[in-house]
Amino acid sequence: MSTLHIFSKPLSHYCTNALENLISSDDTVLLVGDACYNIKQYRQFSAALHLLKEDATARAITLSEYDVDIDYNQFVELTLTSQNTITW
Amino acid sequence: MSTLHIFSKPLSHYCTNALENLISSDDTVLLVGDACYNIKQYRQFSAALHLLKEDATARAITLSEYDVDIDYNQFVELTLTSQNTITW
Amino acid sequence: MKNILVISQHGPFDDQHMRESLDTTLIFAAIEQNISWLLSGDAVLALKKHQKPEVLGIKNYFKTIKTLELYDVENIYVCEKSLMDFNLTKDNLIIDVKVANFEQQRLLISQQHQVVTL
Amino acid sequence: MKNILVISQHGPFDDQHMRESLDTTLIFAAIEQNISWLLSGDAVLALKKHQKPEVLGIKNYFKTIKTLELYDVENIYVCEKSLMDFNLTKDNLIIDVKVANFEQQRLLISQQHQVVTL
Amino acid sequence: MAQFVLSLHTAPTDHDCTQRLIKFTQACLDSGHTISAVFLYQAGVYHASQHLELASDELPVSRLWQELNAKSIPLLLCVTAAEKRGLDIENTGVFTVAGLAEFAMLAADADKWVQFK
Amino acid sequence: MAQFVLSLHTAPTDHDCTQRLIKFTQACLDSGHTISAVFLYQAGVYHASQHLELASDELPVSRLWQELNAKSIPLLLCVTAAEKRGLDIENTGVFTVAGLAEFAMLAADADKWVQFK
Repeated sequence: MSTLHIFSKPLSHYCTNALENLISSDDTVLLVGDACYNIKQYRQFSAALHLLKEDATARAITLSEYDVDIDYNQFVELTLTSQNTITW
Repeated sequence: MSTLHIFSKPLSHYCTNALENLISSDDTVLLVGDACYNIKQYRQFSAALHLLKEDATARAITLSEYDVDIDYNQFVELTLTSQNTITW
Repeated sequence: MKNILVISQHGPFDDQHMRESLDTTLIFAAIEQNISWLLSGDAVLALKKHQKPEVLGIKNYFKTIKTLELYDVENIYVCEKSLMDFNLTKDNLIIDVKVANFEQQRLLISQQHQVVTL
Repeated sequence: MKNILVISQHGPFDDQHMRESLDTTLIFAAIEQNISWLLSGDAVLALKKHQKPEVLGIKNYFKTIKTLELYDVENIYVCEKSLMDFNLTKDNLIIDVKVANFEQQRLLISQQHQVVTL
Repeated sequence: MAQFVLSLHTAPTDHDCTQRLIKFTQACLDSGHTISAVFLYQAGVYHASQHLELASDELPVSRLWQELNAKSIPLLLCVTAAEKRGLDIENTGVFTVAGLAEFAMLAADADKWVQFK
Repeated sequence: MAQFVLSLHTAPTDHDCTQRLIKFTQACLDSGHTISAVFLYQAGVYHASQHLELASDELPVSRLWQELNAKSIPLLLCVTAAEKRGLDIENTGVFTVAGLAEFAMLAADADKWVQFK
């Protein structure tokens, strides 16, 4: 099983520039909150980004065909199908 | 007169990567607090960095011959000889 | 009358940073100072069109940004590079702003009596 | 017994982040979980030798870091790249740590039941 | 069905994060899972203040916590984090003062620990 | 001699920043300058809490404020910032509750405004 990486802030918020190196190729990346604004920059973290649907909608974010938008029930489900969860 | 730019956090803390572009060549850069740790990185902001002496000492920072260490009275003086002060 | 500049760099929903930037800008306008507001980094996202915080149950303070004009706050500057970073142009913003390159931002700063970052 | 990892990325005096990281690490050791602590980014500076927060009138919590050994907290990892960014080596640190490259850090994360960032 | 612990690390001024924790909690319950604690840590402890005064068009933070409490979810806050932040630990409303060790035991026993920040 | 206003933007858990503002204030007075206000804004308002409980080997935050107050420096806090953060504005000790406009006027009149964060 893999890790679910949750990002809630724009990339500029994090006190390290090494985060992408801590994400394994089979991990899942979920953008919530203001992290949704940085969808373009977060693509380097994962080919298939997950976004919390209402957080992206509130911020008028346009998803690409590769992105997956999920609701809260699916968010809960993602934490259960992952080995562990990291909120950065 | 010029601007006094005060940095109190490591560079990674700031929500923009454009800060160095807001510093004019005759401005003064003062490092206080945890910003002192990033003395090497802040050198790109100014050839003559100022550091608050006791903040640098507490963090075991070694100054180069080009750096200027100041006490609190000199800190007050710097704000007065500058046109304005920005705490980033 | 003093020249006072508010600089904002935080994202739209990052704690209360942008709302307190807006409050401070409006207050200095109310007491008739020559106020300017510079939005840089993630802060430019607060001006993006079509956002709907009501979806989240959060107050839509973006509407208050639109009232700046009513209070005669005309000096609203946006960092050109930051707009580019988010693929935004002036047409994508909810208010009319002055797009400033770095040289213009340095000039703006040099003209101020007080500068506050929020 | 669970594998639990605390990840710290904030600077030594940045609010209480590092102190609360240390508290959490010690508590999980006290309740006999298999605790690990990973310091990355600015957090590695908390392990730097010869620091004297007493000069500032601030409590020297670095001393508490040295007590980790007494509580049998042996899995302390430091990001190799972060050390290099600050020109530090293992010899410059107040405690003995495991220096981990990115692959080792990913492996560490994959072995945990719970991961907490503080 | 799984057992969760959730921790909140941001102050009540972060309405976005607060709302996210509340909605996640609701979704957990809707899916039949158990939440053994919502734990306030770091700046999150300020949520237990009894002096929050928000305008009527703001996120009704205090009411949202009361609703979670009505669903019998244990709402805890870290006493050490609270004391050094100036929170009045004698008046914490629907929140119960707890030690970090108490929460750590719940976290170690839980299937999943999700942080909100 | 110059007239200063100082503003503090970080919570009382940031001992480093608190100490820096206190020492700067002292140096201002030593050099014969005037401080028309120290203003608590953003998370800085939590400094006015009467419930800070710090161990004896920590920075004595409350005592440092009392010492500044004894030197007749006006210590103000922003009421709006305080209300949305859950500070009890009826019990603010040596700090006086003020509006943002009141501080803005002091800042506009001052020769220098220095922020601490």
